[in-house]
This record gives sequence, structure tokens and C-alpha cells, in this order.
Amino acid sequence: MLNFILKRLGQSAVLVLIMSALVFIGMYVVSDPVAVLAGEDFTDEDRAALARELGVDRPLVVQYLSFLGNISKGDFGTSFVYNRPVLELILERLPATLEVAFMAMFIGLVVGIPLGVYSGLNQKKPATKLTSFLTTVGYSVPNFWQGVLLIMLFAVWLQVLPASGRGDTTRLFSADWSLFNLDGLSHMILPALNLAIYTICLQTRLARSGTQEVMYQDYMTFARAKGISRDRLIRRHLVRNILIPIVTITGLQLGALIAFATVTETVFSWPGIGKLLLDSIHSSDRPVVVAYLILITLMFVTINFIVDVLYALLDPRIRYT
Amino acid sequence: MKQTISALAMAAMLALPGVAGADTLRMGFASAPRTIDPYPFGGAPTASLKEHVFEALVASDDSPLLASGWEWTSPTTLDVTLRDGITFHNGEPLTARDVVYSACRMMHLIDGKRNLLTSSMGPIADVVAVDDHTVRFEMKAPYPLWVQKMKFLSILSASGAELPDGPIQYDSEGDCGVTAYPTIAEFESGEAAIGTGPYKLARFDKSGEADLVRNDSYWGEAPEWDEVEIRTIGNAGARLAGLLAGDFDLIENPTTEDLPGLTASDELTYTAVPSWRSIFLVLDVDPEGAGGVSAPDGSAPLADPRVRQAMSMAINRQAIADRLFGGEATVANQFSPKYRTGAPELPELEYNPEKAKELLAEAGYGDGFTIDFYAPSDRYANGARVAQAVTQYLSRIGITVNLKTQPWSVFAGQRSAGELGVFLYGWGHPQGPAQMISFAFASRDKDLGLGASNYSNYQSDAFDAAMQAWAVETDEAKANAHIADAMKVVVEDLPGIPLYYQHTIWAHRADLEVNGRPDERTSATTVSRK
Amino acid sequence: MTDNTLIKVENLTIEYPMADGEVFRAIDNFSMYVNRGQIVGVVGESGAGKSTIGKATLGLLDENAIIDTGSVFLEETMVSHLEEHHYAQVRGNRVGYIYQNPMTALNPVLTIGEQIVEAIEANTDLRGSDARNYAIDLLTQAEVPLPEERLDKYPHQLSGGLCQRIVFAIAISAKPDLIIADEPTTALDVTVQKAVLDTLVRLTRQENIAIILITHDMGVVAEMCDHVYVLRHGKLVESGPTEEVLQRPTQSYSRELMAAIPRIDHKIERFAVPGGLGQAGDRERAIAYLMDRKSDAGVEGQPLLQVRNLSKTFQTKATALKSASSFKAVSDVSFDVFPGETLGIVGESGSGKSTIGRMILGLHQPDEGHEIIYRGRNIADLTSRQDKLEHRKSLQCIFQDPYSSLNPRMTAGENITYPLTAHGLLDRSAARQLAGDLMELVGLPRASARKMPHAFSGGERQRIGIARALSFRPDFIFCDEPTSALDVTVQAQLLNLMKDLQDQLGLTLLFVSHDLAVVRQMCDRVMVMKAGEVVEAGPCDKVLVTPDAPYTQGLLDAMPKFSFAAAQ
Amino acid sequence: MSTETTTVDAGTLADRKSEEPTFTEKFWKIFRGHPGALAGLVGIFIFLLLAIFAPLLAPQNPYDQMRLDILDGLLPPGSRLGDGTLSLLGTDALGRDILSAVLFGLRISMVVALVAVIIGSAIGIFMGLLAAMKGGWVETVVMRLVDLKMSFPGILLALMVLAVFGTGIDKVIIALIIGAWAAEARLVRGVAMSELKKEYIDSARLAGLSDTKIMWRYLFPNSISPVLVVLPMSISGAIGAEATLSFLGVGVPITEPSLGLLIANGNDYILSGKWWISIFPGLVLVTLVLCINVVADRLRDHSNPYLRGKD
Repeated sequence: MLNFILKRLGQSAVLVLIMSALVFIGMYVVSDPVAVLAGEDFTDEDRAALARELGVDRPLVVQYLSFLGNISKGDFGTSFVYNRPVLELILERLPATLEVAFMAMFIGLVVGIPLGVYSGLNQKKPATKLTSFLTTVGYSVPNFWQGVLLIMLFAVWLQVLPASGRGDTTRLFSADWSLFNLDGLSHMILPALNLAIYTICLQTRLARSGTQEVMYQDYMTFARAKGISRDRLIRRHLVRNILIPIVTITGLQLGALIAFATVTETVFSWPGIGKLLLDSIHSSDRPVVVAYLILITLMFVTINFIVDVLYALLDPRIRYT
Repeated sequence: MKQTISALAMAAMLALPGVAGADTLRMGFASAPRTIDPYPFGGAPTASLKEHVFEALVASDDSPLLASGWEWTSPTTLDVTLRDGITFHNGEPLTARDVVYSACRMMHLIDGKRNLLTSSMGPIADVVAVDDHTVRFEMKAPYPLWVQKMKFLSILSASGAELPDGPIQYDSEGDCGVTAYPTIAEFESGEAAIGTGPYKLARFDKSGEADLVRNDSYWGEAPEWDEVEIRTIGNAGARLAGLLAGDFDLIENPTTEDLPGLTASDELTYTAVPSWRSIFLVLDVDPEGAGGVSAPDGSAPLADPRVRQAMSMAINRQAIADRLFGGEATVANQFSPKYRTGAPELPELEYNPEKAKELLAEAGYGDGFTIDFYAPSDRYANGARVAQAVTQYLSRIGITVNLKTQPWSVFAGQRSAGELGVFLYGWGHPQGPAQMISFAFASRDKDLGLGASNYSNYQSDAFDAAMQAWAVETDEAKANAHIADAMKVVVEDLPGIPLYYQHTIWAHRADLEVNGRPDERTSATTVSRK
Repeated sequence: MTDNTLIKVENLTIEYPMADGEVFRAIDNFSMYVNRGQIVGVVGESGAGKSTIGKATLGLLDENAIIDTGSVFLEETMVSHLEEHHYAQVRGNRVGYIYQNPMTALNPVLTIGEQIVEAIEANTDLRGSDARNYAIDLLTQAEVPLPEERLDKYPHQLSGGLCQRIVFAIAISAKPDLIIADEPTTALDVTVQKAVLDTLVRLTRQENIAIILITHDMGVVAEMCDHVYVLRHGKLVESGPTEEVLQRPTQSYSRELMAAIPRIDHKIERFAVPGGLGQAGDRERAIAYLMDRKSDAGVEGQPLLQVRNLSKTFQTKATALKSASSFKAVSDVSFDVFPGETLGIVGESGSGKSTIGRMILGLHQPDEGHEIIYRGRNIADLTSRQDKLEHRKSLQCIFQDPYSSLNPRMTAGENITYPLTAHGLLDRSAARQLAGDLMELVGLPRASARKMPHAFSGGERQRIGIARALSFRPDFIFCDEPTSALDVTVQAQLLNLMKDLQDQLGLTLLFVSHDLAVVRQMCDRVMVMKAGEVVEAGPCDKVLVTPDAPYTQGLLDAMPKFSFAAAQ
Repeated sequence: MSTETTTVDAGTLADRKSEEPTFTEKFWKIFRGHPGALAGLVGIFIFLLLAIFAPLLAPQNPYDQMRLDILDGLLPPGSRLGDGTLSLLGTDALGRDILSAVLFGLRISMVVALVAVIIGSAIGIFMGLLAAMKGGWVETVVMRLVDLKMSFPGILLALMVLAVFGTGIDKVIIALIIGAWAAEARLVRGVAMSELKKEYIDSARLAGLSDTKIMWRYLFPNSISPVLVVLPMSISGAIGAEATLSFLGVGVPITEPSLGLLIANGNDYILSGKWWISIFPGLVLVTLVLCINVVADRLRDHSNPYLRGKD
């Protein structure tokens, strides 16, 4: 087990190293932060001084090495644009993204799994056909377009939900959350829904195909032959089995949600890390982009690891060998 | 659809009557103020917020603000007299010592990071508190532009820092005997955000939110609002939706497309003010050739003034202003806004595609030539569309145009590297009508601060002579005459092609009156109830 | 029939609609009667529709199945047409069900205990610890050792035999009137099979429970059943008391079926079934091609193949939850194969018998310290391309699984000749002719060489596999359980074909099988293997008649006894 | 196809096996009784035709800057342009006829997606086969690359690629390819691994065939069907991804707008009542993706043995 963890950590470290180097070099090639940040009235001297201040006057290799050295000290650098420690900047925005992503995941699971199990069990009912069509439509409408339509519908026509922004926040665990007050919650509904639609579709399909697959397994026929109730058949035999693939996908999906938040956050002006990333790419704020990347990679590695562990916990075939 | 939008607005009003306190002004910014510390950053949103709390000696329209007046006692000495009876938010009176302290703070690098005026104050040799109400600026060389630059020196109360009693000795390192300056965090928490402005900071949040409250003891006209809430919504559609939904009383920069709907609405309207930002094309006139520009015979077409003239004539500026900006842009006839104080009066630039074709043929490019035309996609209002319209017009006189729009981050780097032969660009003119031309078209002169961004590689003796004279001229009338001379030369030579001047637009409730500022700042002081 | 009748199947016809709009009739006008306490066999080859009958009784048919005519009565209840919720009274309670593969019949993510207890709670009044105690009691009866411990285990932690005993315990938990056992031992090794069946019979006799035993195995029927129904393609062929049907079959299909069963007691020349070496057209040309191989096919009395100290250790990789481990599949095996003979290797699954063959073929790399000498040359010394190719051509294989041994994306003909053309040994037209010739030789129509593999049945595919092996004109063929996936009549035809070919071509065979009777029919000498080691070796007439090793004796004893007197 | 029902027993069923299903039969087997999927297929076909013949069908060449005039800007559907051309779906701010822009945009969106998915899948198939076939360090490297990619959501990866390489159609395609290959590689490797255990591969090895021949003649044809099944899904995904990137302003150039960019442009006008600029490209995009997805669903369901013949 320890060996396994160490190996995974090693792999992740390599992954992070490669990714950060690629982006570091890439952003160096593409844009010059001095050109972006310098005022129009900067003289050459000012530019040189700015380059010195930003540390971008040194050779690329030196910059990268000093960057790595700083990271090992927990210093991810300072944003060119905000002139603040990047880590602080990202951590400050992280709760906004996390709460909306988790909210979306929650909605997705709560709606998607029962819908999928129902569809899987009742393949011929009209409700199933409708669900199946709707999930396909849900898949087909691009995320950003959904967001636009949601704003049109709920914020402009019906006037029931705010169109954008984060609303009031509550301070908890030294972070700001919209989740814990009514105004914040009302701001969160649309972005969360925007993210959740895809998740609902995905979870419905997963649960449906899982159900259909499991329904025809020998053990399901045998369990029915034992004479146990249908309710128990579904709760214990079916759901326990379809949860295994669902957990795996859900883990990966959480990552995807955080990534897709980039789009949703843009549409809804939700001040999370996705929007920070996009803004930083546009303004070639290299420290933010690289740090974001490293943190996100670490997060995915963690999520994948947790998924592996959960997978083992849910599937005794892996747990006991 | 006009009916739709007004109906929507109506619904918004009915649904949410008089949200929040009636004496609260809620403003939706287009981009986030970065901080409330007035020194590190410029930029419109940051300045907009800061100017509610902090004031400078000179107002944005060049008139005295905290100063009651100034006098050049020698070409290198400027004496500024402070207005009487001004107090900071904490009750301390404003004195010359605070001005010296503020200058010190401006020169003090935090974490090695430069501040707004760090380089602009290079020519300042000393700042001296002559008496409580007089500050003297000593220059190393004549530096008439300092009067304009003083707009950006926000005045802080020296009581915010740890420093010994008695006079402060200015130095260009910003040490000045100060033991500890307040940190950015202290500014943002409100603790150190103590200025003389009409509003006091109640809360600041980095996501672009700020709450302000009225400064009851403000020295000037009493502030209109009890409270001001600033929120930032980057997406224009979402921002307007916020206004429609009643979340805001006023928003910045509605898109041009939304203006007709606003006009039709009874509940909402908009105010547009010609701004000091001028938009133009930059042409690399280097006879050796320019990036992305190629002619069949291998020559450098942009080096020929007739070609530049032809390009200028090909563009229907009025159509751009009308069609892409719904009339909310002013056609340019020079590089500085023609309505900027001190700008010369010049004739309109001609639109004549037929003549343009003739000029091209005359210059030997009857069969056209090819240019790569670069434009930043995320920098100027409607920038990408303007670039496409320009492309259309240039195409029609036979120039093959490859339009390349890029994010500012990419564009800026290539521009600085001198790789772009033709590009769309913009300059604001808060420091007077010569601000752009002195940087963009003058030959490089480090001492006088000329020609730092001459991407046109333009050189004209007549123009340089006028600019060099202007740079040291402390007499306003004489300085303006130099500007007029210089401007005439460049408008004739066209190392760039002026297009239009942007208007700054605010969409707001119809019962508000907005007396908008030309320097693109959004301020609660400009908003009043009808 | 009498008052004693428990199950009455009358004129049952069950159909499935197919994707192309036609209807597939799985059971066609079938009738059957089962008395209380009686054990009734339903026997037939694959596709006979046997399992459908059991499922119809419990309402477990697939959703799209249509009961066209007829019905199934459990005493007075018409169980073929109940509403789903009424089956609760039947399933588990009155009819227990035993599934073919115990490993898949138990839910992999639930403990054994939960799966037994839920059955007990569904069908009895026992709850909680009472139910648990009863579960332990049931496991004890089903001869599951350490029953209490087993309750907390998951299915994959137990062997197949144990799982099947647990399935028994679940089936009898409510003391039903009837148990439907659908191929209950097919997935088990022969020695386990015997013991498990004994347990089943004891448990049911004890409670006077009737059994419908669905199987393809005549031996099992002969051993267990009072009465037997023979099915073919969904139709009843013949029925009657077991003795009668097995000894004196009246229908030709039944006779063929009996004749096709390989027997252990003595070796016969050929099975009395139709088919064999192809007779048509250009057979002579094919034989001529095959005879035209290198002359040194082996010298009489000199071993063609010598194997010395052959071992194989498999390593498993470390994963998240377990560390690396190794497992010795074959240890220190040595033997000779002489030209023209057939050497059998027999053993249960996991005994390493196939691994030996795969190492000889070079598909597995044996552990250090071995010698494989073929035609007097150590195969490790073959280095030149030419030598290697000649060696490969001389040594071929007939594989176990007809459904995976042909490339599904090549025609039958290409499957046979592609390697020859790829090596540049044949041009296209010669390849086409050879493919046709060989197809005919193995008893398939020449033209079918153009069809894709999925158009053939399992037996036909195996014939194509043989043709492919022959195309290289090999001297030595390794036969890896070539008939284990086939029905018994098809198996008989195929074994006849192989014998014919061996006679004609003088091939040397290494024949691996788990079935002692098949080995007895095919081989001259036999090696008995257990857990990677040779237990006993010698002529079949000796080893399979009067074995020295107790293990071999055990295998022989576990074989269902079956008298063939009249079948021949 | 006859609707008459014939009944067959197991015996004749076995005989019938020898009939090779033709393409038409296979096709009907998949789409018969699934009007939705069939409609999707017809839809895809129509969109393909529209895209291919866009230059002939479009009233205006929206890429020819000389023909565009901002004086024609923002005309509602049914207006006439300055040169008298009827603009059925209206114009955008720059005087581009929306119908023409949508037809040409459809073309770009489809080409970008097709090229990216085909190249990406080809790379993925090759890498997957190679990993399965060669094992050892080749497999380790390929699979670590796959992990690296898979641990990263596609849209983020594309943003990174575009942050590094800059924008443009070619860059978008590169970003999409980088996003597409890994899933296919993993899929193919999985199938190929299980195919490699099958005996026909052993037979090929026994025949002394080279790894290359085994890979292309044996492994490849038997490993690609799952990729073919997910291919439509990959294509619709790529279309969506391209649209998203263009919407975010890092996609195709504005002078040659794809559907996504047209939507983004029009998005600015939605609240001001110029709905046609954004709605028409949006509807076309959604319909196109929906058509592909409906077909993709059907293909996937068909290839899933648990569902075959059940619904």
C-alpha cells in the first residue's frame, strides 16, 4: 500500500514537472509580460526595470529553476497582474469554484442516479424514452449556450434568479462561501444548474447502462429466483453493483466540473479559479497559470487516488484478494 | 424587440421596487479594481474606486483640486499652494507634510515592485514642505508635464505611517526616515485607506467588490449618496442583465448593441460622454519594409506617404461610428481627441475611395499589395469589429488584408518586438493632447521622455523640433502652439491613421443623471438623482 | 398424471422475436411431468432450449420471451403465467433454483451471509440471529467447512465447489418442493463435480425434494436421474425412464447421441457418427500436398520430441492492494514423443497441461534449465531465420476455443493461407486453391472458404483450425483441448476426422484434455498431471485401466458410470 | 424488409448463419425501429451536403471582405442587402449574411472536428495497438502519456495548448487532437490486450509472422470497432469543444467564424433584441450535435450486447 502511494506520488511529481515546464516555456514563447504590463508611456529604462522586478530578464532556465526552488519553499510566485502571492489568489478563489462544482455534482447525483435506475428498469415506458431523449439533448447543447439560455430564462424573463455574480458570502473556515446564506445560494443556483445539466445526463446514462448491464447478470436472475422482494433486489443487489462504475466516473467528473467551471464562471461572472485562469491566460500572467496548473494537477491526482481507494472499498473483489 | 426590452425593464422595476436603501448607489463595473492602495496600479477601474477615497493636488480635468493653485518660480521649480480647511477621513488636517509623505510613499518600492509614478517622478529632485500650505517640487531639468502627472499622486495622511515627528526629508528611494509604511493589506482592510475624498471605504474585496460610505465632513460639495456599492461583472450581457434585474442602478460599458433597447425603455437610459481615448491605426513607415507588409515588387508601400493617404481616404469613419457604435463614437481628425483642452483645430479627414485608388495607382500600387493587419481582440470596445470594418474598406481599394486578431497578451508582445507592420491601437490622453504623439511619433529622446513607443519608426525633423520645444515649455499657451505645429505635421504625414474617439457609456436608471467624465472613470460623484 | 404430480408442463411453446423481425422458437410444443421426490433429467446439446424450461417455471424468462402456447403447472398453480408479485410465493419458497455457474450466480459485492440470510428471511419466518443460525445450519448440511467463517466472506474468496454448495444451501433454505438445477456442475472439475452432486442428491432425498436436472452430460443423467427427456432444437426427441432411454434409444438422434459419448472402458476404432475425412473432389490433391513435406518426419523408435526438466513460473505484478507473487504452473516435467504416436496429457484445470504445450510451441518462455529437443536439435539453438521458420512450420497447434482461434476479420480461406502468402511461400491463386483443397479435406464445402468465420458453427470452425494447422505441412501438432467447447456429437465427428488425418499423414500428436474418456479414445500413451507435476505416465491401456497413482484412480472413480451395452 | 413474421427453430437458425449480412442488412439491423436515430442520420447527411455545397448555396461569400459592408449591418431576417441580395436570416454587425455565415461556419466546424477526430483517432489507435503489442517500456510510456492526458479535462488542456501556441484553426485542431487521442488509445489498448490473449493471435505467432503483420492484419481490424462506435461521439464532442473555445475567444479567427464564434458574436446582441445573430447558428450547432449524438447513441446501444435486441 505504502509502496503504491509512493509510486503514485512519484508519478504525479513527474507529471507536475513536465506540465509546469511545458506551460512555463510555452507562455514564455507566446507573450512577454513586460509588453503586457508596461504602460504606454514607459521608457526603455522603465521596461528594463519592470523586467527586473518581474524577474523575467534572466535566462528562461534560470527562471524555471528559481521557480521550482521557490515552489519547494511553498512560494508559487507573485502574480504579475495582481502583484499578490499566487497561492493566496488561487486559494481565495477556490471556494467559489469548489462550492459550485460540488453543488452541481450533488444535483447531478441526486437527480441522475434515480432517473437512470428507473430508466434501466423500465426500458419501454414513455418516461424512459423521454428521459433518454432529454439526456441526449442535454449532451448536445454546449455548456456555454446552456448558460446563456438559463440567464435568458430565469434572470431576464422570469426574473426569479440573479444573472451573475456571487452574492453575499459567509465566512467559514477562513474562506468565503455563498452556500450558507440565501442571497448567495440564489446566485449559485444558475451556475450550479449550468454545470449540473451535463452531470445529470452523464449520471443518468451511467446508471441506466449500469442497471441494464447488471439486470442481465446471472446473480440478478439467481437473486430473483431466491424469492427476495423487488425493492431489496434493487437496493442491495443492483445499486451496490452499479455504484462501482459510478464512483469512478464521478471522481473524474468532479475534475471535469472544475475544468468546465472555466466556461460557466465566464458566462455567469462567477469569481472562481476558472475565470482567474482565463483572465490570467489573456493577460499572460504566467505565475498564476503555472501555479493553477500545478495545483489542479495535484488535485486531480488526489481525486484519482481517492477514487481508487473508494473503488476498492466498494468492490470486495479488489478489497480482499 | 424594442418593446421586449422595455417590457423587461418594466417587469424588473415592478418586480423589485426600490431595492436596497434609496440613498444607496449600486454600480456595476466592467472590470475589477485591483486594490484600494492608490499607489501600485493605474487602470480605469482601480482609479475609479480610488478617486472616491483619495484625491490628488490636480483634478483629472487639469484644474486645481487639493491645490488651490501653482506657480513655476523657475523652469525647474514648481510651488503648489494647498487649499485651506481640508481634513482627512480621520479628522487630521491636510498639510504640506502629507504631500511630501505621499511622494515618499510613491517612490517606496514594496517587494521591489514599482508604483504608478515611480518612473514619472524620476526628474523630481526634491519635494519640500515650504510651510504648512506650500509644497515645492524641485526638478533636475525642465519638466512641465509634472503638472499633469500630479493627478496621479494621491495624497495620503502621514499619520498612517510610522515615522519620526518633524519635517520629512524626501529622497528618490522613498526611505524618507519612515520606519513602516502601511501595507496593501492594511489599505484593503480599510485601516490605512484614509484620504480626503467624498467617500470612505467600508469594505474592499479582491473579486472587485467595494462598499463606500459618505464622508460627512467632505470639504467640497456634499456627496449625493449615503452609500455606494461597487460590484464587478466582466460579461457585458450579464452586467446589463444585472441592471435589468434591478441589481444595479448604473453599469459601465453597456455594449453598443444594447443602446437602442435602453433608449426605448422608460425606466432605463444611458449617458455617453466623448472620452479622451483615441483609436487609430499604426503604420510602420520604415523604408526597409514593415512586418507582414509585402508588395509585388518587393518595395515598402507604407513608406510612401501617398499610400498612407490612400489608406486614410479609404476608411469611412462616419460609417464606423454610426454602424458599429450606434453613433456613440466621434470621428477623429487627429491623434488627440479634438475636444481635449489644448488640441489644435484641424479639418476633417477625407473619405474618398475613388481618390484613394488613384493615389495608390500613382504610388505604383495600382495592383495593390498585401498587409497583415493585427488587432487586439479583447482590448478596445468593439475592437475586433472595427478591425473587420477597416479590413473591408482597405480591401475595396485593392489592398489584400489578412486580419489577425489576438488576445492582448499575445498582441502586446509582438507589438513591442516590432513585428507588426499595421495594427489597431488606442491611447488615452489624461496628460494632455500631446500624450500620444510625443511617445508614438517622436524620435527617441530619453531625457525629454520622447518617442519611447515609436512603433511607426517615423522620423520628421519638423515634428521632432516641435515636440522637443513642447517638452520643456512651462507656459501653457506656448506649449499648445508647439502641439499644434507637431500635430499638423503628423496628420499630413500619417505615420498612423486616426479613426475615432471612444465614448464612455453608462447605462443607468432613467431617474438618475450622470455627468460622465472623459477620462473613463466611473464615479459616484458624477451621479445624481434628477 | 397421478396425484403425486408436482410439475406439469403441457404443450409449451416459447418464442423470442429476433432483431430482423422473425421469431425464434426456443421451445416447441414440449410436455413434461415431474412427480414429488423424483429426479428428472432434461438433456440435450447446446441450443436445445433446456434452460428455457427451467426459467419458464419460475417466471425468469427474458422480458421479450413470448409463451405462445401451453403452460407450466406447479400442482394447481399455473406458474408460467403469474403476475410478477405472485412469484414471491413460488420462487425460493416452493421452487429452488441452482444456477450453472456458481461464481456468477452469487452477487460479487455482497457477503455470503447476507445472500443466504436474505433468502431465509424472504421465505421463512426466521429473522436476525435466528436466520443467521439457520444459515450456518444449512451450510453445515451442504458440507461447507467452517460455515460460520464463510458467512463473512465474499464469493470470489471461495472456490467454485464451495460456492455451488452455498447455492445449494440457498436453494433448499425454504425446503421447497422442487429444485431446478441448470447445469449445476458444468463449471466444476470432475472430482469436485462428483462430490457436489452427491451432496445435492443427499439433501433433496432427505427432504423429498424433486429435481429437474438440466444438463448436456449423459453421464450425470445416467448416475442421478429417474426419468429423462431428450431435447433437440427445442423439440422433444424421446423420453422415458433413464435406463430405457440410455440403453435402448428408439430415435436416431438419441442413438447418435449415445454413440458419440466417448467411453473410458475400451478404445474404439471410430465413433459411430456420420462425418470424417472429406471425400469429395480434390481430396487427393490436398493429401498429395500434405505428403510432400520434408522426408525426415522422424525415425521410427527415435523420439521426435524430447522434453527435459521443463518448468514454468508465472509472476504476478504488484497492484494497489497486493504485492507481487509467483506461481509455479509446471515443475520439472520430462517426456518423449515418438513419431506417429499420440501422447495424451490429462489433468484438471490448473494442472499445467496446456502450459507445457505452449512452451513447446514457443508461446511461453520456460524457466531456465530446460531442454526441448525437436528432431534432434535443441530449439534454443535455432537462430537463423530460415531454421526458425522451418521449425515453426513443422510444429503446429489446434486450439481450444473455436470462437477465438480464427481471425474474425479474415475469410476462412485467408485464415488458412495468409501466413503462407505473407512469408512469400505461395502466390495468391495457389493460396486460393490450397485453401479450397484443405477445406474439402476437412469436410467443408470448397466455396465456403470465402466466408467469414462467424458464418460457421463451432465444429466447422474447429475444422478450419485443423486445415490451418495442416497448411504448413507440419509433422507435429499440439492439440489443446480441441473439443472441450463442442457438443458431444460434434466432438465425435471431429475426433474421427483427426484420427483419419493422423492415419493418412502419419502425424505426431500431443493431445491435451481434461476428459479421460477422450484421451482414452485418442491416445496411445498418457501423462496424468496434477498441480504442474506428472503424477503418472504410461500406455493408456495401463494408466487408465489399472492406475498406480491414487490420484488417477480418484479421477477414474469420479467419472459418471455409464453402461454402453446397447448404445454400440 | 418484410413485416411478415416468419418463425424459425434453432435448427434452421444454425443453417441461416451461413448467409453473410450485406451492408444494407447491417444498416437496417441497426436503425430499423429507431426513427429518431434514422432522422439523426438523415440530418447528418443534410448537414454534410450543406457544408460541402456551402459556396454554391450561400447568397454571399462571408469571408470575402470586399463584399461585406458594415452599412448592411444588423439587418433583421428577410431584409435586402445593399447590393440587392436577400438576407433570409438577417445580418450581423459587419454586414455578414447570417445564412451564408452559418453555412460556411458549419463547414469550418465540421472540418475542424472531423480532421481533429480522424487524426486524433488514428494516433490513438496506433498508440494503443503499439502499447498492447510491444508492452514493456513502450507501453509504460504510452500509458503514462495517456494518464497524463486523462488526468486533465479536455477543455483545460485545450486552453493550455492555445495559451502556449496561440490561436487559429490549426492550433484549435492541434488542441483537439491532443485532447482526442488518449481516450482512443486507452480504448484500443484495452481491446487489443484482450484480443492478444485470443488464440488466433497465437496462431499468427506460431506461423512466424512478424509483429508488424500481426499488428495490422490481425490486431488492428479486430480492435477498432469500439473506436468506430465512439467516433460519432468524439466528433460531436469535438464540434462542441471547438465552439466552446471559439466562444471563449481562443478559437478560430474572427474573419472566418465557426458556429461557436458566430454564437459568441451574437451573444452580445441577444439582450438588445438582435436575436437572429446568435440564435440561428446556435440552433444549427445544437441540431447538428444532436443528430450526431442520436446516431452515436444508437450505435453504442447496438454494440452493447446487453441491449441488443432488447429494446
